[in-house]
Amino acid sequence: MVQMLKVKILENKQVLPDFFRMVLAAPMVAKEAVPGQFLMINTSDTLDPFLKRPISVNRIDQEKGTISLIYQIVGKGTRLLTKKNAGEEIQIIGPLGKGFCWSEQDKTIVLVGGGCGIAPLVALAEALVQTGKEVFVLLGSQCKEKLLGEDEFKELGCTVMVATDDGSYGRRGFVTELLDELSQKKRIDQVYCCGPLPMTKAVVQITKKAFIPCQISLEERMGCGIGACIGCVTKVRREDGTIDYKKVCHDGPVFTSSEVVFDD
Amino acid sequence: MVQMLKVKILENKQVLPDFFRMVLAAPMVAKEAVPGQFLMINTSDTLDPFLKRPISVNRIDQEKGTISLIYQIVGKGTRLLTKKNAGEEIQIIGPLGKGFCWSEQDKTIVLVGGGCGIAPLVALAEALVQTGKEVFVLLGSQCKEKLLGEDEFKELGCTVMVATDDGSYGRRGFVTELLDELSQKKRIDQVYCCGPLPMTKAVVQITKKAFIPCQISLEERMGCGIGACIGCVTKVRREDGTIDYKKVCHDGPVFTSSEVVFDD
Amino acid sequence: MINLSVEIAGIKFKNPVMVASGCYGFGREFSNFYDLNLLGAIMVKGLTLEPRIGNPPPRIAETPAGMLNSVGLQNPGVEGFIKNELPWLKQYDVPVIANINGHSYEEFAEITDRLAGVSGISALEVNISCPNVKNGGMFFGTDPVMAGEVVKRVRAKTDLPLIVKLSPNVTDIAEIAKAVEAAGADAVSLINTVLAMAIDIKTRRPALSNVVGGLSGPAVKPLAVRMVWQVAQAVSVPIIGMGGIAKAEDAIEFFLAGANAVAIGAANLSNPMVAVEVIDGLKMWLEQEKIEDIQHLVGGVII
Amino acid sequence: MINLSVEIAGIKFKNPVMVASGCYGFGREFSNFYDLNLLGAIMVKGLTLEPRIGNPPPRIAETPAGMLNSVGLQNPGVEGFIKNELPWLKQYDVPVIANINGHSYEEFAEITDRLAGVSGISALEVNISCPNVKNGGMFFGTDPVMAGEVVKRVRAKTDLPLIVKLSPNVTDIAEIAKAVEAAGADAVSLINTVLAMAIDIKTRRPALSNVVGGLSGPAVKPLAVRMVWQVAQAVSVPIIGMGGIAKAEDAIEFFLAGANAVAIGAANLSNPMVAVEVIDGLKMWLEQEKIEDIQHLVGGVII
Ligand SMILES: Cc1cc2nc3c(=O)[nH]c(=O)nc-3n(C[C@H](O)[C@H](O)[C@H](O)COP(=O)(O)OP(=O)(O)OC[C@H]3O[C@@H](n4cnc5c(N)ncnc54)[C@H](O)[C@@H]3O)c2cc1C
Ligand SMILES: Cc1cc2nc3c(=O)[nH]c(=O)nc-3n(C[C@H](O)[C@H](O)[C@H](O)COP(=O)(O)OP(=O)(O)OC[C@H]3O[C@@H](n4cnc5c(N)ncnc54)[C@H](O)[C@@H]3O)c2cc1C
Ligand SMILES: Cc1cc2nc3c(=O)[nH]c(=O)nc-3n(C[C@H](O)[C@H](O)[C@H](O)COP(=O)(O)O)c2cc1C
Ligand SMILES: Cc1cc2nc3c(=O)[nH]c(=O)nc-3n(C[C@H](O)[C@H](O)[C@H](O)COP(=O)(O)O)c2cc1C
Ligand code: FES
Ligand code: FES
Repeated sequence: MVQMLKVKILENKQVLPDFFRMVLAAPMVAKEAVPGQFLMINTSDTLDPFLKRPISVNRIDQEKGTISLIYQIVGKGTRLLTKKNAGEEIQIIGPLGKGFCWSEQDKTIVLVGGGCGIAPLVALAEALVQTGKEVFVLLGSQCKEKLLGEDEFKELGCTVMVATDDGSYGRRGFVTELLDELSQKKRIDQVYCCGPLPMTKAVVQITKKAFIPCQISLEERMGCGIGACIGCVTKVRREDGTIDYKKVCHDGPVFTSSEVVFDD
Repeated sequence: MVQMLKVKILENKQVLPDFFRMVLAAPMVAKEAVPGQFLMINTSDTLDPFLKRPISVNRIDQEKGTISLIYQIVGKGTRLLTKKNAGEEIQIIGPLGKGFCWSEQDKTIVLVGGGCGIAPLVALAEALVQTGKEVFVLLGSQCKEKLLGEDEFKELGCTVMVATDDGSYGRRGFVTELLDELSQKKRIDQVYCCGPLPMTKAVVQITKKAFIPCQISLEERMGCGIGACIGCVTKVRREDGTIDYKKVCHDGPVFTSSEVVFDD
Repeated sequence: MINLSVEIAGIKFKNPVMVASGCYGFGREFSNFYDLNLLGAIMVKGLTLEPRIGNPPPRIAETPAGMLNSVGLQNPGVEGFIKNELPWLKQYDVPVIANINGHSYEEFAEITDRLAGVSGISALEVNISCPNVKNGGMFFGTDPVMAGEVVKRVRAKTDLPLIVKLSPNVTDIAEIAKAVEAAGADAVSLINTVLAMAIDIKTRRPALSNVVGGLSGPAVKPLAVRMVWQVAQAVSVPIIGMGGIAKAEDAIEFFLAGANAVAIGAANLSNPMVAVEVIDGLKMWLEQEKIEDIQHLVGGVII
Repeated sequence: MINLSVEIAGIKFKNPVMVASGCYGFGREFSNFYDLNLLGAIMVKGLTLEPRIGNPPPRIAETPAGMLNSVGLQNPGVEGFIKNELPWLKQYDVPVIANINGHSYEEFAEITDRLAGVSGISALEVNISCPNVKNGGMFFGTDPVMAGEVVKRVRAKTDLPLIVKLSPNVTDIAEIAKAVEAAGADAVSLINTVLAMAIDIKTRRPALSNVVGGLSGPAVKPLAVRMVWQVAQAVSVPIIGMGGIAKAEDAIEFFLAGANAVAIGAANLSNPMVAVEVIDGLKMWLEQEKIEDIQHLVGGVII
């Protein structure tokens, strides 16, 4: 069940120049959360910022009752988050949204992630590996220094491939090129994608051409995160072909790629 | 000179149920500050609260280069202040306003303080004792538990008398009764007063009747604290008898009692 | 015992704390957090005659102590509401107030007609002040004659209590309030959102796809309190005050200014428990101040 | 080299960042903090024909991300200004803009007459929008005919550039802007404060002795940006945008919306260094974005 809770911060540490990891003691959330879901986080007890911030679940540890988050410092709210100390309490709502789903039959899985979109794929990889699937992880980053999660994926037993914009690590170029090549070499049962919109669009195109089912996690500016304000919509095509808006916070953030209509 | 500075917090501790002491490393301010002056304090780096908060100088230590403040938790800003840790920096403006003044000739001095108005009288007592005056301190409080500063005044060598509303300590009743009696027993050269408005008004009446010069420190809601917004005015009588408004932050907070016009 | 109940336009509310239209969907999301029976009333998302898909994203932007929205009245239409949302809401013992919107006098009349006979609706909130739809919306709410005409058309179609929702984007809100009172409004609610704009300096585009949107949240509270106070001097119908309420103290300001009830909008989005917190806080404050009936507070500001 | 200079109504400003009337006194207080020559211009505290003592305290209240004020135009009068303040200001190489106020058309004409020949004044800012004085003030700014008439009377008395300061407390600010442009305004400045109210629930009294006051600060920024954008579509005279600017990014929003220059009000009170921080931040941002002239930004919002 979705809940608003005050939970204890167990850890809040810088992991990369622009990224922090926050670990929360939240047994109830850990018990229910599914990879791809997110929390709404209160970054301040004052009226500035006014709204909570959506952050995806990065790792779920049911045994320890902890949830880990990875957040990038981009503005006011995330900057305030970096000031919180272990031991302090923080208000959250969660787990929220529709996470990734998978089926028994799928054997070979590819995860494509970029930027802070890599964070939720770690929990997903863990769950997929546990169900015995072969998991390839394709990661995109501007440069080596900004690459998130590589070691974690490797520890989980995934095959990791990297593309960087500046060639400072792995392939120079786009992560989508890695996907393109892999899809020509391997039979892929399912692609999961989370990252910047241009990356997601490219992944959707490639998987569509290659007839690979694909789930994408979307971002949109959120008011409430719980489905009440209809603020966070994305354009979808209904079965009858007409256009509608669905809520990213409630109907997503994970969507089947075929459902979503990208503008431009 | 007035300055806006980021200074280090050396201490921020609860001293009474509703009061905190904050000690700041601010050599420049300590060098210039005069008892009765105040600082504008930034309680938050966000837009809520929007305005800085005026807090009087409680102790000035030129040698150590420190300023001590005593603040009462009354609302949003002071509550945020309690969350600051020693070692953190805080933005201040100061020293501001016109402080207390005294003359060589005065020998016997009475300070009358109530509530958080007691705080600035400590620095004043210290300065007066140093110039060899006999200092009586009359303190008013709701009850024993909320009484500020008694020990500090005693350490400085002042004679302290207390009145509490509930009689839990010292005289049961108003601090002004102590003043009334003392003024009948002793020749008093100067009274300094800082506290709630009703107390201040009563002190002004008593000293007026007894022809004792009196300086009072006033509070008013402040915008800027530096004299720019004309927000913090108090009513005064000009020499020609007409009414004017003077700025508490710039022309005060310390005024000669005869100058101020109290409404009611 | 503190009496929190109020009667407005003939409806009994168990307490004077409502949730504002568009910030509460049709209530389902909040039923995860608390029992909706605790509420004074639910003002449902703005309804139109036909279903609407609303404006493209982004629809939300945060501003200092507030937010902009340009949802553009995405809603299932009056039929969809009656079929899919109202039956669910009826399980609760809470007055449901239907917020209605039209592009034209005729449309206002038609949507009223459609809702008039339906059981489970306690009152209509006639929204003549939505800034987020082109042609209509706020338009009607900025002119006393047009505002009055909308109310007359709606009045002619139903005996349901009519609450008319006023726009703050006017020179003289008291004048509009008087016009709708004269036209038959049983109560007024105010304020709707303030027409506003934010620009994302990175993309150099408006923060909202609709260019402008409605500002709400704590930032607008002082404007809303002023308008409630002005309207309270001008009309004798009850007032439902809103705009920036995020805690019990805020609600008390509105009562003192002259509101008979209050509604909470944007704060539901930042804190889903806010309505319950305000109700509890109100009770505690009244006890502490030894005020037996919330109505003793109404208009109690000492000038 | 980045060009920050702008020309408005024939006056050269070394940069487009001014300090707004009433939030900067006559500059003296800020000269403790930085060299006033850094500023684009100084808009001095509102002047009236006769000295005024203003409203009783409390005159200030804090609100979410903003503040209310009801100073009520306390000022030394036009003569006091010319005698005691202007000579001090003249030591700086910064345009001084005199903010003028009147109760009647005649008073506006008279104060203009008094300032017309005086050296050291670069322009007049005609304040038809002060919400803090009874009879007059905002009154003139809420009606296009009256607003135009004030401008005509002032225009008749001086060749000084006229900047007309608009009130946000209107249904259609573009209409007022057009009227003052037609009447001879060389520029418009907006927004003045938003008429608002807060109540101290402990005392049950208004937070301001004047009951209502003017809301300003970051809370009003989205409203101000919207109005600047609307006025920019409606008139061709330059616009000085203000309302809630507290950092360079805020100023950039105003330029993108169509402001040719900006002014900073309330933020001077919470942060006396803000004007310098905005000027420096603006320079840095333009460099980073490789924009050579600030004017290339004006009206640059991509719709
Ligand atoms: C479902 C979901 C899950 C997310 N998970 C994560 C995560 O695991 N880790 C992580 O680092 N980030 C995640 N994000 C993004 C994160 O919510 C934003 O970065 C954060 O809200 C920014 O807050 P701020 O106050 O720091 O920035 P602000 O001061 O609000 O904004 C700074 C800049 O960031 C941009 N921005 C802010 N919010 C968003 C948004 N929601 N979408 C796109 N751009 C935005 C704006 O353009 C603005 O210029 C997620 C977003 C969504 C919708
Ligand atoms: C020159 C001067 C010196 C001061 N020195 C001290 C000091 O040494 N120690 C100390 O504890 N306090 C001092 N004060 C008072 C202190 O500034 C306020 O208590 C503080 O600003 C409250 O901030 P807040 O955000 O906690 O309360 P807010 O949330 O702003 O207000 C809470 C409540 O406190 C009241 N309040 C707030 N500010 C004032 C004010 N300026 N005057 C009267 N009532 C107010 C309001 O009625 C409100 O209901 C001084 C004030 C002035 C003007
Ligand atoms: C996301 C959102 C959607 C809204 N939708 C509607 C609506 O459909 N109909 C309506 O009358 N008001 C609507 N409003 C306005 C609110 O009901 C309320 O009048 C306004 O937000 C002021 O209150 P607040 O500051 O508490 O939010 C909406 C407000 C928000 C924030
Ligand atoms: C304390 C105070 C006093 C003001 N006095 C005046 C004035 O005398 N004349 C005037 O035209 N505007 C006056 N204003 C309005 C400001 O110049 C400005 O238009 C408004 O505050 C919006 O800008 P801001 O949000 O940056 O403060 C005053 C504002 C404040 C806060
Ligand atoms: S953020 Fe409110 S509906 Fe999704
Ligand atoms: S607080 Fe601004 S003049 Fe005193």
